[in-house]
Amino acid sequence: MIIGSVSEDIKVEKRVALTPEILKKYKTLGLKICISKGYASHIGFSDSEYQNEGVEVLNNKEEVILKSNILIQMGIPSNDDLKLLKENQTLIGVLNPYNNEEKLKNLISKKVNCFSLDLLPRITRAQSMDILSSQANLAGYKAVVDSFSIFEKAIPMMMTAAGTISAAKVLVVGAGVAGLQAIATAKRMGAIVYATDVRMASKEQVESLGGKFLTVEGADNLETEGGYAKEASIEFKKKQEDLLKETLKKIDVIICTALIPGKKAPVIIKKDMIEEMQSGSIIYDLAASQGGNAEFTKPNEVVDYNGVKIVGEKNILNKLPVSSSNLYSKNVFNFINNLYDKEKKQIDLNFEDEIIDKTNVRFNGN
Amino acid sequence: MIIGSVSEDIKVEKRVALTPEILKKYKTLGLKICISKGYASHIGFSDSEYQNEGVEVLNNKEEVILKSNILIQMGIPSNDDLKLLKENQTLIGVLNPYNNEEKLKNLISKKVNCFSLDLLPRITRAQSMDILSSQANLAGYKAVVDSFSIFEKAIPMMMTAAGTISAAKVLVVGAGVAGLQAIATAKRMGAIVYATDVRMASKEQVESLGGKFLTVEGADNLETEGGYAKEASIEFKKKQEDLLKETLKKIDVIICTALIPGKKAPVIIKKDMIEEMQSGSIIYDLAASQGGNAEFTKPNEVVDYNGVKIVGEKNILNKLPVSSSNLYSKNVFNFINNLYDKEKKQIDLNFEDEIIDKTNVRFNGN
Amino acid sequence: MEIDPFIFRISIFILSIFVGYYVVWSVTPSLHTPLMSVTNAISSVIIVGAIIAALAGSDNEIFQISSIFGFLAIILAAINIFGGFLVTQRMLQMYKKKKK
Amino acid sequence: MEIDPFIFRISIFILSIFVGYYVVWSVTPSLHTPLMSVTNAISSVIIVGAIIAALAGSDNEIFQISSIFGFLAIILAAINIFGGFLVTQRMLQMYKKKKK
Amino acid sequence: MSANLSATFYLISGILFILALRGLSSPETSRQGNYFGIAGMVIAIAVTFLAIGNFGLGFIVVLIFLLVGGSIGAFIAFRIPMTAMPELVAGFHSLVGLAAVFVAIAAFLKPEAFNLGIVGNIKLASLIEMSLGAAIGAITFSGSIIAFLKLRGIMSGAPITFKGQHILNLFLGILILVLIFYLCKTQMSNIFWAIVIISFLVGVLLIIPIGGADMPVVISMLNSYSGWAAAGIGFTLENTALIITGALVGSSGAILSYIMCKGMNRSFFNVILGGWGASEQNSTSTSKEQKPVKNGNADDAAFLMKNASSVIIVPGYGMAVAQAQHALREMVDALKKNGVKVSYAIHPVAGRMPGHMNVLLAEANVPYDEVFELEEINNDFSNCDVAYVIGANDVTNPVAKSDPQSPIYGMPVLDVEKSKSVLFVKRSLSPGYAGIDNDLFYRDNTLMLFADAKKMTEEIVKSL
Amino acid sequence: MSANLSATFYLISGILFILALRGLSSPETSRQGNYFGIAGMVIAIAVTFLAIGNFGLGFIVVLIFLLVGGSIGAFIAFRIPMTAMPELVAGFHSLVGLAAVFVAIAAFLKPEAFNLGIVGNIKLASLIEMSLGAAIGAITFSGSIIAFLKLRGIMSGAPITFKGQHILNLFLGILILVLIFYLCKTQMSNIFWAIVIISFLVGVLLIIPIGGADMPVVISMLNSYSGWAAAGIGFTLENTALIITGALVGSSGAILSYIMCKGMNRSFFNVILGGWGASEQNSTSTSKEQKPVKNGNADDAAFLMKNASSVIIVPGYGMAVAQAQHALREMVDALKKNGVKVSYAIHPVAGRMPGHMNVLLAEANVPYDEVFELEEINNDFSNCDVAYVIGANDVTNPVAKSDPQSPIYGMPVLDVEKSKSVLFVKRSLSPGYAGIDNDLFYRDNTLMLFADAKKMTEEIVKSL
Ligand SMILES: NC(=O)c1ccc[n+]([C@@H]2O[C@H](COP(=O)([O-])OP(=O)(O)OC[C@H]3O[C@@H](n4cnc5c(N)ncnc54)[C@H](OP(=O)(O)O)[C@@H]3O)[C@@H](O)[C@H]2O)c1
Ligand SMILES: NC(=O)c1ccc[n+]([C@@H]2O[C@H](COP(=O)([O-])OP(=O)(O)OC[C@H]3O[C@@H](n4cnc5c(N)ncnc54)[C@H](OP(=O)(O)O)[C@@H]3O)[C@@H](O)[C@H]2O)c1
Ligand SMILES: NC(=O)c1ccc[n+]([C@@H]2O[C@H](COP(=O)([O-])OP(=O)(O)OC[C@H]3O[C@@H](n4cnc5c(N)ncnc54)[C@H](O)[C@@H]3O)[C@@H](O)[C@H]2O)c1
Ligand SMILES: NC(=O)c1ccc[n+]([C@@H]2O[C@H](COP(=O)([O-])OP(=O)(O)OC[C@H]3O[C@@H](n4cnc5c(N)ncnc54)[C@H](O)[C@@H]3O)[C@@H](O)[C@H]2O)c1
Repeated sequence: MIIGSVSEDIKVEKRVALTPEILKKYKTLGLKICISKGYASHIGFSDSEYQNEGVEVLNNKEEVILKSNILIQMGIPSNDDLKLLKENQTLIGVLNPYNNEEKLKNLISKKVNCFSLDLLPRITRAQSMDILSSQANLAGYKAVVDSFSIFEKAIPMMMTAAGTISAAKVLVVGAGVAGLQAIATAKRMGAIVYATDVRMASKEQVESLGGKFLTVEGADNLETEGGYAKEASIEFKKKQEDLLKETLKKIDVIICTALIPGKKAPVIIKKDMIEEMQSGSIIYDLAASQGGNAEFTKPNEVVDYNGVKIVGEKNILNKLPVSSSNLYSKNVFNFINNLYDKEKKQIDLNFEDEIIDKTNVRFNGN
Repeated sequence: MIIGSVSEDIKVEKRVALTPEILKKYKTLGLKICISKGYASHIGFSDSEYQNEGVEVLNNKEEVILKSNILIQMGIPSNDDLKLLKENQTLIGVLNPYNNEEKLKNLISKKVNCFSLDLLPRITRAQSMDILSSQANLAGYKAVVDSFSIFEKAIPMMMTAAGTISAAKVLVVGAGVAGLQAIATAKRMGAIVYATDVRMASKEQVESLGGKFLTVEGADNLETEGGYAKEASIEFKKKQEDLLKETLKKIDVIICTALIPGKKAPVIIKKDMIEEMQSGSIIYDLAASQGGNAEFTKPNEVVDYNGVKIVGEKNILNKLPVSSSNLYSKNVFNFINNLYDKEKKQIDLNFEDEIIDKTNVRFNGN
Repeated sequence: MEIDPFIFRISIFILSIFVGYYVVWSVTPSLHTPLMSVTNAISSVIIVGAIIAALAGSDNEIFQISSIFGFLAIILAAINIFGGFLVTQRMLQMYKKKKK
Repeated sequence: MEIDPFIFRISIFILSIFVGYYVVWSVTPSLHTPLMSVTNAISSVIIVGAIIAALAGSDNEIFQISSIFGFLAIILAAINIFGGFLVTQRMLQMYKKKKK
Repeated sequence: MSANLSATFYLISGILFILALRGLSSPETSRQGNYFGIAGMVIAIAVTFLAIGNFGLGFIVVLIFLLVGGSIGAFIAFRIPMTAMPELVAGFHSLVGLAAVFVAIAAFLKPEAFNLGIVGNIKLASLIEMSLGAAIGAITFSGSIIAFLKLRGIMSGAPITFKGQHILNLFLGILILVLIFYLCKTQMSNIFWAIVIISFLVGVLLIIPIGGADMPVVISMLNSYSGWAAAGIGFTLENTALIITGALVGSSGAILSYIMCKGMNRSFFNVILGGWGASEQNSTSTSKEQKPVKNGNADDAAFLMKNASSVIIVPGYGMAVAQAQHALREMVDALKKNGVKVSYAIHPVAGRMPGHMNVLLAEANVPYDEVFELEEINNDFSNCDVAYVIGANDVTNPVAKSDPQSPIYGMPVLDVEKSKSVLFVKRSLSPGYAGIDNDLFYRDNTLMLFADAKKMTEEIVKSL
Repeated sequence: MSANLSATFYLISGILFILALRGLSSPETSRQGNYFGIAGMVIAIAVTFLAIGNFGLGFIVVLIFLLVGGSIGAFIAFRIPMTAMPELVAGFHSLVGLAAVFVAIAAFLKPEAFNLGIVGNIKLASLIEMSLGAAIGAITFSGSIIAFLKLRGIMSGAPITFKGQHILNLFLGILILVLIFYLCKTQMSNIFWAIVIISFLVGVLLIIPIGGADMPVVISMLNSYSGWAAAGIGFTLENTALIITGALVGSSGAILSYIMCKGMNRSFFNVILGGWGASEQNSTSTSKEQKPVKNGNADDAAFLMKNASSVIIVPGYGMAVAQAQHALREMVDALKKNGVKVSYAIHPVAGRMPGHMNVLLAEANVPYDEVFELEEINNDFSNCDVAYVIGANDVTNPVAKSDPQSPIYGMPVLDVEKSKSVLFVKRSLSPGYAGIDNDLFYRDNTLMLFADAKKMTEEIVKSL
């Protein structure tokens, strides 16, 4: 069996699905690999690095797509590329079925097996393939590093002969995977970190990282069975607003990570709150692509509102492409490892397996 | 007595010599203050913030210069502004006498008292006015935050379900004030930090921050009595090179801070060393304005050499203007506090005082 | 002015109680089990009484009823003495720091 | 089978040594000074001997030379007893935790 | 041998016993302590022979008995598995108790031999002493037997309680005292026998209501009893060695059981008066604590780790919750000072976010080269002496390897169970994130340290 | 009063003394311990009166003497300043020693009164005992006098040594033994007097070579001597209370001096044999240690801070070098648990880079609101009980406020000297960055804790 991967459109996506680190592991599975020329050179991995590990570097994307049994990508390929796919080929990536329904229906009708890793169930066994975790984790880290680099003051407390710089106060909205890593990173830098979330379990988690949890009093636990958040009640939202408004007066940097799966991101940082903030503060909105947690967030833009900078980052991991690609390739490998039947040397569409079943893209139950 | 300060050329200098924080202290000395319009609005301090503390905001720079007895600035004012200064006025700032000899001689001949704070002796009593320390400290911090934000990998070690990200390795060249803060900051973020310096005392200091000191064997202690570095011998340089070349293979980020007062910065990271470095690595050169510690450093440019990014930052504190202005104004205040005679309500040119004597700009002994 | 030896014995008794009290407080908890086993072994000094009982009277009386109790007591105590000390020894062997 | 009382006394002596040994090991260092002063006070039980010496013989003998030594010893020991215990008391007062 | 000389030697033997106990106070001197004990015993026995001065037939018979008993003892000592230590000690206690009873009986039957008067007219003090000795000996005997049976598993470890138990015990105790009084008055041998028999009964009654978990305390208490019995006999025989040793063993045993109660956080009186408190506890805790766990304290943990040659630390979410990273680092430092090799094993999903453990360990300045990921270190567990699992749970759960039904099946886990001993620091037996029970808690080589992770680690540092 | 009864009471009084010492083992029970001691003493005296049974003139005279002595003692006890404690104890010792000598003399002069035979034919054992008692008592007396004089400053604290000192001491010691032997043989009173006089001399010779710093050890040793003397007399008088107490005091004093030596890192034998080691040390260390510093250990520090109501921590470069921040945080946590208010005072230039201390404290997770800059906290020192200065030096140096010549003149410094006690943790008396001596080390309210900052802090945590 041959695994293939072609260059992404590096204007929107710098990450790749195959990094040199993982190649050895594919070899042990007995899989061949081919990639298109200049596949990852934009992030410092030269073709020769791949060739050294036995990867075939083909001249253009078409060759790769035609040759491979499994095509692994980061995002969904362009329409041109998709046209080349045919029966029994398998496509694995973050296909985002809700936004790409048309394209995918097309593929499915061609009997191409499509697996979208964003559909992965959050079960223990799937942790090693969990791209949401691996990528959100890095996003949380990077959001902090980036916002601190934009911020015009120093973060940690410094008592010096020329006076004291007091520690910056950071608020993390949403303490999921990204939020927790953001808390940890900000804490490391010496910031005073606050966090808020709708799930009760996150309080202990925030505190386990040295953050302070802003508890909305009388709040229900808005956690689904899968560990995700439910949409909050109006009453809850009101209480959360009041609490935040008070807190925000002293906050220097806000990192937004609150998401509700399958819905628009909740708008948590409202206009009136932003007006209370000090000039020079930063709102770094990781939820930008889902609409943002702050009122003025615009994806991939920096909005200046009364001196408060609102940074809407759509794909922050483009700023950390090496680490994120490494983790993503590992996730994909683990997924293929589960999918591939070493005896029969082919993929095994065992829909009894929750992981395979849930990630397989089907519409209306087909 | 009236203290004045006019806007700097914000294209090259974003810092200011007077921030709202310090105004109260001037008041207690009984000094009046005037500034020019829009003085610090570019860093978020509105004129009204100053006015609230009793500062007179004048419409243009001329008025300020004419009105004030002491003019405090960050850098040396423009020629136009300097022309307005006349006998018995005092100018305080970082005047950089070696580069601005012409201008200053002119002023001195007009009997303008010029004090350049970069000439401050490094004695204990002067610590609170020591702008080199206060600014270098922030520079060291910012260099790390900035380079980490540019770096395409994550810094801290993370063992995750999708594999391990190993900790980044950072080398700090020169463990003076900036270097030590860089070590501390990088260490905080979870990097493995190495440092090198020519002064023996710095070994203990580096270790006191959790860094690893690269000891050049058989090195003499190249420390002057003032605590600065002397230029190294050829033999020493050779040994240092060999040691660094070996180390650099695994280093991800280099922060350069090595300086020798009054001389060009030593070139420590040579071409052949850079060639050994991994693609994607960063060299962040704080010594850029003095020529740089790395071979390809260009001030205010990012040079890409074989995938290694060499960032030459000339005035990094423009990226951290608020904190650095706050500390600078405090330094200036402490200096004036020492200079000003509260009884006589005028400045007291007591040249017995080492601080006043050494900072006063005179050429050829006048 | 002769003092009844009983008073002396009581003194000795009480002082020994103090000694016992203090000795044990200073024992590290991990040695509690060996300590128990060694005190157990020591408490078989009762064998002294057993021997006296067994040998009371002349040789031809040795199988009198009282002597027989003595002999039985000797066996019991002897089991204890040997068993107790040896088992302690074995336990302490375990506590020996491994050579590295 | 009478045992010389001396043997008993030796036993008592030795056991007391053990008790003294252990008692002190468990004292916190900060109490060492009060400990010294209290043992000093205690060691003036020698007054018992002094009293016996002073009152040896009948009333009209009390100013005999040996009795005089007894009386002197009484004074010395008494100074010690009162002084020792009181000073200890004062010291311990200092160690009382302040009320907050 | 003169009475004075033998008294002196008995004193020496008593002192040797003190030194024996003193030696046990630290592992370094402990073996020496044991030798002191042996020396004391040899002297006591030898002096007894010399004092009697009869080296005829009787002496030889005694020697034979001694050797027979000794061989049996030695045989048991060598054969017994180390794990059966507690029941062995209990068994041995019963022997001492019975021996005390026998000696008392012998003295009662033939007081002349001991200089106590003659049958029917035994000295009052001696009579009191010997009946007390016999009674305590008998209680020790039957009590130890019950303890032995419970520990051996022959009898159920569950406390056996019935109404009026305490009143019955009290009544029997008073009865014994009354009988002793009458014995002194009438010198009737039947009363003596009655005392012995009732005492046997009391021993049984005292121990049956005490649960298996409290047995170590009970054994130590019985130890104490056997000491008092010996002291009683010592007074009868006017033997200093017996008095000293008896008092020593008596008080040390009592203190030891007190210390052990404190260590286990149990009330001394509840344990000793067995069943006082038990009735209330039973109802709530029986169903949950079906499977027995081994419960340790900081000292045990410190001891185990100090004497290990390699220790692997397995941190989990509980370490983060307790913010125990700094204390943990301290503990590791202390261990390293003791020459122990220590490494950290980080499971990829330990904690609640990727890299959770790394952040915390870095904060505590743990050098990166001591931190290993699962794949690097998993094989090392089989060569390691102690795995110190601090607030981790799911990531060690072997069910992930064995039970396809389990929600965590297929997750790689750290093979902590392969190390010689596993220490689990957590607050209770409750499960972790995945909500499933962890079989390791109940394993033989596991010691549970129930406490907040930070507190426990700090205490271990103190004990190191 | 019958001999048995009084013996019993003496026993009780001995036991009360044991309990007295036991009480001193912890601050909570210490006062209770003192009461036990008083009770024991009262019983011993009362029993003696009752045993003699003579309540005539003699009794009254004795009472008067008792009261006179008692008043003097009480007067001294109330008047003496607390700082003079060591010399007071030394003075008191001398009294006990002298009392022992007097009792021995009385017994020698009038043995009938004590049942020891008659003059010229005193029982052998008693004679040995009383001459030993007298000799030890005499040594205690003259030794204590010397110690008292040295401590009081009347005599120089410097060790007085001369060649052959040890040989002379040895010779005198043997001489005493030989004289005792002849005394037993001849019962000549002159020999007895000679023994007493030579012993006085020995006492002086033993103590003069010991330096002032070692005096606490010496006092405790003399304490021990006085105990042995009492025990000797106890044997003479066949008095259990004296024997028990003497042995108790004797052994506890000896152990105490051993413990104190260990605590001060001095060799026990060097101190006791005074001057053995001194000769070598002297040459090197005299010039430097001109000014005396108070030297403490972890236990002292722990005790002081535990009982403080507020503590201010002053970290400096030494904390960074030792990487003591984590241990420090632990210490503060422990203190806070004890209800002590703790804050950190950060000097603007503490360490070697701006914000040096902040980085490290943040690493150790010290909450920001416990960290204060100089201006915020400098006034709080005067209200604080203990300033814990850990590896800081220049930033506390008051010379910056007073001496315009000093290189650090004009730098604001932390006014640590205003707090009730100052603890300085550093490795030696060497100066800091500025290279100047710090006057605070020699202040009365300063206790120096010479050690690596991390080690010391860890030890304090252990003692808390
Ligand atoms: N790493 C990730 O990205 C991630 C994200 C989400 C979920 N997870 C899941 O989280 C789990 C991680 O495993 P784990 O072993 O680290 O944690 P765990 O299985 O959740 O176990 C943590 C244990 O720590 C104990 N604990 C809690 N607080 C404590 C305290 N203060 N002192 C002492 N013990 C304390 C708890 O027991 P007591 O209550 O008895 O004390 C609990 O059993 C895995 O199931 C993983 O799938 C991981
Ligand atoms: N903050 C800055 O930006 C900066 C920059 C340059 C210079 N300085 C200067 O540095 C000084 C700072 O004052 P400071 O009080 O923090 O430091 P300091 O005056 O230099 O004193 C540090 C003390 O720590 C002790 N020490 C060193 N290692 C130790 C260890 N492992 N354990 C215990 N003690 C240890 C040393 O005494 P022992 O050797 O006896 O142990 C030393 O006296 C000032 O003079 C300041 O002017 C500051
Ligand atoms: N079992 C596993 O293997 C596994 C793996 C990874 C993550 N998880 C769990 O999945 C859960 C979700 O993690 P995620 O990062 O993917 O979540 P997410 O990205 O969907 O959401 C981010 C966070 O935003 C919060 N949020 C939503 N609405 C909010 C509001 N109105 N106000 C404040 N906060 C709001 C959510 O509660 C969540 O914590 C977490 O509990 C995580 O621990 C489990
Ligand atoms: N006494 C005070 O009040 C005071 C205040 C601040 C700083 N200082 C001291 O002043 C000294 C200098 O500090 P600075 O930051 O201003 O120095 P700097 O900016 O002049 O130089 C930075 C560092 O580069 C090092 N360096 C020079 N040549 C080098 C080479 N070839 N290789 C490697 N390293 C080289 C220097 O040793 C110095 O540590 C330090 O010792 C500092 O502690 C003292």
